[in-house]
Amino acid sequence: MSRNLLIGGALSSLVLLAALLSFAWTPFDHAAMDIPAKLQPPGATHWFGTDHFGRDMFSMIMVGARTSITVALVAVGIGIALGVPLGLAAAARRGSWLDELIMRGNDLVFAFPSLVIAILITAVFGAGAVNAIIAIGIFNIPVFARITRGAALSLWERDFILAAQVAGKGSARISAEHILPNVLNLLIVQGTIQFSLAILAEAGLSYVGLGAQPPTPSWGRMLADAQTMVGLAPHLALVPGVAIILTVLGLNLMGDGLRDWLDPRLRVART
Amino acid sequence: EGGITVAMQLEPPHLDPTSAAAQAIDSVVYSNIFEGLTRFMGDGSVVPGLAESWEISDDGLTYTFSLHEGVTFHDGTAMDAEDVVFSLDRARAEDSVNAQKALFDGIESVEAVDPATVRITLAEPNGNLLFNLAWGDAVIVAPESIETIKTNPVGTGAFRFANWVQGDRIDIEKNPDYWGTPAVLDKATFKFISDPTAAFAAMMAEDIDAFAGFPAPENLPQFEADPRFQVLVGSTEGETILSINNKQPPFDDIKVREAIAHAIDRQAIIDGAMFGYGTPIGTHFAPHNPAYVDLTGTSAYDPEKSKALLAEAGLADGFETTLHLPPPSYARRGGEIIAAQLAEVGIKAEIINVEWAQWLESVFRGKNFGLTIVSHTEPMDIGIYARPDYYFQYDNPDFQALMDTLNRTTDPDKRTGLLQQAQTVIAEDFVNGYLFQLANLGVAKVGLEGLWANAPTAAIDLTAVSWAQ
Amino acid sequence: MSLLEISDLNLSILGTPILRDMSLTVAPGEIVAVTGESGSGKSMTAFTVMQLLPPFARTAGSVRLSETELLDASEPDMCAIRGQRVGMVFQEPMTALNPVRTIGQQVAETILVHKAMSPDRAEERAREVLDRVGLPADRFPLTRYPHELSGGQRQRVVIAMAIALRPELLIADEPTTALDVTTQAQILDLLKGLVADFGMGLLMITHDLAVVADMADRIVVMRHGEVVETGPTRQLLAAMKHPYTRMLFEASNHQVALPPLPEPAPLLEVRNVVRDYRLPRRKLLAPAGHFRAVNGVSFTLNRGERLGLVGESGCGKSTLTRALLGLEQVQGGEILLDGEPVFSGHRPNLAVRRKMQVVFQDPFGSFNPRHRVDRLVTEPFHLLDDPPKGADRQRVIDEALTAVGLKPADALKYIHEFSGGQRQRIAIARALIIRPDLILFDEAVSALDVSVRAQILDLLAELCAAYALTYLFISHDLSVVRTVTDRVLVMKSGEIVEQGDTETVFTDPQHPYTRDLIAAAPVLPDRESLKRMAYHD
Amino acid sequence: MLRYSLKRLLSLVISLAVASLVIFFVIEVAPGDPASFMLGINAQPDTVAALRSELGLDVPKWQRYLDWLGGMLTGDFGTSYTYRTPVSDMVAERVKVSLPLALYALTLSTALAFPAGIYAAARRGRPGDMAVMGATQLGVAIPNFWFAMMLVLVFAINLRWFGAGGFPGWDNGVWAGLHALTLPAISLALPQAAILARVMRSSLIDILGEDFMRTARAKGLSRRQALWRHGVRNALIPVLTIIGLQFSFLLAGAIIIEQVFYLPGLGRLVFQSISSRDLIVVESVVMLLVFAVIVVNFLVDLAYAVVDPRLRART
Ligand SMILES: Nc1ncnc2c1ncn2[C@@H]1O[C@H](COP(=O)(O)OP(=O)(O)OP(=O)(O)O)[C@@H](O)[C@H]1O
Ligand SMILES: Nc1ncnc2c1ncn2[C@@H]1O[C@H](COP(=O)(O)OP(=O)(O)OP(=O)(O)O)[C@@H](O)[C@H]1O
Ligand SMILES: [Mg+2]
Ligand SMILES: [Mg+2]
Repeated sequence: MSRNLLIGGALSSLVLLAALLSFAWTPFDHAAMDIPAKLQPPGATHWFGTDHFGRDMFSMIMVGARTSITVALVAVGIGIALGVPLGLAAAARRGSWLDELIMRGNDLVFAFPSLVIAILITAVFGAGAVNAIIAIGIFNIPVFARITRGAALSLWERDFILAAQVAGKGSARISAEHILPNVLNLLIVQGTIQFSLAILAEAGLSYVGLGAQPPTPSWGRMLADAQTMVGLAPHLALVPGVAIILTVLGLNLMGDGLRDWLDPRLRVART
Repeated sequence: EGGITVAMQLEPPHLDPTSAAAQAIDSVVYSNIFEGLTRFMGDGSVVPGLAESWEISDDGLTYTFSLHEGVTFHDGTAMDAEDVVFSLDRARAEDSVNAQKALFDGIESVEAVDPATVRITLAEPNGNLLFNLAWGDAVIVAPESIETIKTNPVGTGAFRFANWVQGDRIDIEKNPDYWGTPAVLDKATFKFISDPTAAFAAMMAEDIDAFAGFPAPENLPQFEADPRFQVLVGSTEGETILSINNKQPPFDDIKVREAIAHAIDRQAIIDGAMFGYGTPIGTHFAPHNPAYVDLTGTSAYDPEKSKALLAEAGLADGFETTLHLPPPSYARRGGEIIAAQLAEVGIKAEIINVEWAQWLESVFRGKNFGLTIVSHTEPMDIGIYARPDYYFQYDNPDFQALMDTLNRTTDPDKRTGLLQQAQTVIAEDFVNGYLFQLANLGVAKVGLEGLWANAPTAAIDLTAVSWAQ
Repeated sequence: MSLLEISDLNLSILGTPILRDMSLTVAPGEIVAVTGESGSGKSMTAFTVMQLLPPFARTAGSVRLSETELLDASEPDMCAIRGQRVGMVFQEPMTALNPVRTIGQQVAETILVHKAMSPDRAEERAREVLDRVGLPADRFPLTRYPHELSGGQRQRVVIAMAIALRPELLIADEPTTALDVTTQAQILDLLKGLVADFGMGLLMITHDLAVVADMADRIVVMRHGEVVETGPTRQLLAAMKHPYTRMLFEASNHQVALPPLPEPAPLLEVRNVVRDYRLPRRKLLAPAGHFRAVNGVSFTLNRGERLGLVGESGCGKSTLTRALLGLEQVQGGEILLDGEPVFSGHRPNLAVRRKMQVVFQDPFGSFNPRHRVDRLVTEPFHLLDDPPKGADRQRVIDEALTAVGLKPADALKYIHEFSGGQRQRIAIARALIIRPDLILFDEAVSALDVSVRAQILDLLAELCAAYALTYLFISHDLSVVRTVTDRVLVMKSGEIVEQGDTETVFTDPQHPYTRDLIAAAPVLPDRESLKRMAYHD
Repeated sequence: MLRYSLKRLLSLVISLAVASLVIFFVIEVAPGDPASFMLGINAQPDTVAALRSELGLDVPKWQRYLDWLGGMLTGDFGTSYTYRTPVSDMVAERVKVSLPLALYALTLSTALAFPAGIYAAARRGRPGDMAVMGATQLGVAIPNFWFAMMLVLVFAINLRWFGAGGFPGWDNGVWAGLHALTLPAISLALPQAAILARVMRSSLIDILGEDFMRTARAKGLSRRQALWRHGVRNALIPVLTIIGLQFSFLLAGAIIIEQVFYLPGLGRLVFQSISSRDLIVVESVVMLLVFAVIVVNFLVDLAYAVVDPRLRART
């Protein structure tokens, strides 16, 4: 196991652990305000200090991890659940109108400026975690469709697929039995990377106020709240900023590590 | 130096104050470019503007205004009675798109008696007419330039419009032919900085000379501590309230509304959301107004009482509602605090952040909300409580009668009495949660003089601004 | 005096020894062939000379080029030597050229990088060498890109690059393995001519003993990184002191005995089959073009018969295979198995499909790496209405694996745990498991080492005896086809140009193409004649 | 080539048509009415109705769609509801900021990424590579708005080397304009550079393993020479794709950065217009951005053909 995988895995599990632990325990109630105690620097009582309402930043970071992970997980899940079958179908019917349709559709989604559309979606359907998930999820579909199709296409050229065809198996069955398991590694690796991108996207959306709504803590919104106070209390911006960076870093390292570990020959489009 | 750069948060959509509600328009053009027959001063008083003087008939139905002589528009054409008739008729017309068309309700006719005299006839007496005519929505515009007013406003003010870089700034320059006391500054630039961080950074970096309506109160102590800057704290006409949908159960029960009132800790909100800037209010009235009554005691913070009231109303376990929050930070931050405070007494208010357009559609027009926070910045607007179709849907015939009487009353003392009575009625009916009077926060470089500290209306009046020697 | 002298060379990569006490010499004008099975260290020897070893390689011993000790040479010195004093040609012509630069640029680069000539002169020289390797200016201007050339032509460009500066030594690592026999013969001729013209030393690496026997002045036989035997070609082949050399020789020439043919009864009937590939439109409104990969092919395969199909790369062999399997619709003609069409309506006829199985060329790509052997070999059960289950299934698997010389326990392994030869056995097991009437072998032994190939051919013969197999054996390797088939079809550009009894076709080819093909194929002389020749020397 | 270009052009037109439909109808669903928004809370219903008809909002949706589409085909993007100026003028004004910003950022990111990626690939597995890769991992992980905040804090507020934001306009000189765009460009460029450097490196490493690189070495090229003469151009193909994607991202995705530096760019125009329900501006700008992305992709495809002769032949 590579160093990347080790460091990445450790960072990611740390974040995941914090998120899971927050269901059972946080040092303080993350929503409890104590306005006289606002903007306290990190210290013995409040490990990461308090925010502008006197809430405990450590607790908020823990619960915020939950928000980030949930949003990112579901968004990537949408991308996989819809993108992978599309990619498999396109590869199975390569060269046909279906393939063409799916790929053109992909290009079209790619052509939309994602952030602008995300803002539009949340503006139209209201700000909130669910709509943030949808907005991020939509742009994950073509990513997975494309890499699934790419990998599946080269698999369809392989002799073992021909052998399966000789055994009388139809393309749906071959896709499920032979293609999917062989693109799984690639999907896991890409999934990790998309996951980290989704965390960044969620932070961005929350930063402009379109992500999870208060009182649910969200790292991006914590940053937005902090931005006018960096001069007064730098920890307000540093703590969530570092949380985002470490999480994304951890996931990316893990993705790289997984790729090397699962299959050194995998090619992953990191865009 | 002969010029300044003043920043404000929002960019005006266009520059016609008579066809949009956007306060940013008034901020730029009020008194600087456009003037009305009367005008507001920085302390909120109404004084003569383009009208030198006026006479009111005994029955209070006819106002005869004498205009200043020798006033010209920036394009060189003369400003005379015909322009006044044109401006006011345009604002009251059937197809008018004046956002405050109600200001002109009750005007029967506007006539030019001679080039320097205008007569306004009313259907019934209106004690507010001179006040109403001071609004930015009632300024005098020139018919010749009305086509291009939105992008190239031509007024009579001490400054004239020079240039607009959309998304960035508007430049105005001194009007050398001004009829009154000329401006001291040769030119001025309004810069639009919507982001609070950017506002702070721009001020700190001295990219700008002043910021009117500074959006981040938390940064003011830093400016105070910095010898380069002065902080101007004044008041606005903005009563910031937690509006309650009075028709929506359970808010139709006064006990529930009272419970909400007692659940709110105003000082915590002022400290938490506004970093201490703002005056607590107990009713819908500006504290700086002589007629103000301090009713904060009526709705003092008392969560226990609040819970008891809820229990009395049969809601011992609390209830769920929505809290719609428009974009300004007083609402967004205040809302978070209020939601937390309501949660303490068992009321679960789901926060729904909305943009203004959405707020107008679903909350204001659709009345589809439980609670919302908004600052009512129109001066002297207690009259909205007499409109049962107004979005918080307060329908009290007694109060409506009271307002009727008030409108017909011109005697100042009687008016004060009536106003105080009105304030008490709504406070005791707990129509809304009354939070605080929005502070007018400004930051300027040391040495800049003559800026308004208060904001009786949305205006950044630069006519008297100058740099100290 | 020798040009290249390798003595006691030891090479290890990350601690694994690759070459052990390796020695050889090449004199000017001499062709030395290094041969041996896959992985014996042939290529590593070449890379050591070039000093282009993978990272973490350690060398000891001596590699001298004339007076220069290459193992001690600095990297800049090596850069000066490579291309100028030593040229190298690689196996894969398709990928050995930079796809984004013209052939002229790439040939001239050898000259320019050594600052041997002015750019204008370099271009002239590039032209000259390209002419010399058989790429005349009128058909192959310098501005051509590699993708515009065939494999053989590309190999000529690579050779041109290697000889542009008339190096003293040319190293060729399997220069013809990827090419057709006819092209191979041309390239080998070219190399021989160059050695004769320029007096270069040629270190030729090949696993093909027939090529070695034909070309080399001296032979070096390697196994597991060691030289097992070396000497002048004729003597070495005549004596073959080392058993490994003998084994190689025998395996290369391996003959199997097929059981006699039963009475002819048609099993597979192919009539006038045409297979067109649609080409992308050249112009927007022009009709789409067609490429006829299989053109009017007809033949009959009798039950119990072993039929061969030979032809150059791209002549349509695999396309025909797919058509026979009913995987693709044909554009004309009919294919009947047991009197029934393999393709009915617009879909494959599964009832017929279950009577056929196939074994592919690439032992590494024919299996899903994620499945165990038992699942892999039972994949054809999908064709059966009532596949064996439970213990029955187990028994069938055991039987199939045993039949191909594997153990029943292998059923639980994954495919990566097997060698190439074992994988081909598994492929055969998979083909056998539903006892098909017909098996198609598409280049089934082409990727294997000679010794392994010999074993698989033996297995085939055994299976023929045990199960009375009927098969179509597709290969470009004439010697293999000659021994495992009764009858042979010769295919060229999608058409069958000649068919007949295997021995008859090989000894008395009728069609000029068949004659070319047979003439171009290098053949190993038999041992008796070798001994005689050595004796006469 | 012609056939290829025509085919691409056709799919481009279809994409645009579909995009216009999607954009128009998604945006029109948005709750909120521009007329009410402009007139505020005291406006009377008849005033709002008057403004709606003045803005042309009272005609059916599909007709507005056709008008809008037809207008765009003739270069008329309509008139902004709130600003009452032609959308094309507004857009032209904003493009003057967004386009230079995108190009500036792209230049910076390419200038950073190419050497870094090539350096790392050439030094694969060695400390230099690890350092570069570590840095890029960090670069990818940093949210650009956070980075922007930090840049402002350090360079605008503390050091005062740069203004905190705003854009003086190109009339005040190219230098002043570039100076104002420097911090935004850096904050946009850094994460992009990190991605680009990674792509450059991995693509180059792939190429380094190709047979023709060995051929080049056998000719006598040094490692460096082989890398530059044969590696870089071949590695450019995936890199070009990313550059294309990044350009479109930079053009539209700068919203948040434009917000932080209060730059009057396209992104902020969209943001403002969404909040004021100036739908026609939103529709036109989004359409324009989609158009830009599609055109950029088209150009990238053509650029491939320049880089790779195999594509030239196939097309
Ligand atoms: N890059 C490498 N790292 C480690 N070991 C290697 C590397 N390349 C080759 N080897 C090992 O070195 C040995 C000799 O390989 P080499 O390529 O010289 O064989 P060869 O005789 O050329 O075989 P073939 O006929 O298949 O080309 C093999 O065991 C191989 O596994
Ligand atoms: N999908 C396809 N589309 C167009 N042409 C094709 C396609 N597949 C194969 N061809 C062409 O058809 C011809 C026959 O191909 P086929 O694969 O049958 O050759 P082959 O004889 O099996 O060659 P090899 O020995 O290299 O496997 C070739 O010229 C090839 O380029
Ligand atoms: Mg080799
Ligand atoms: Mg083939």
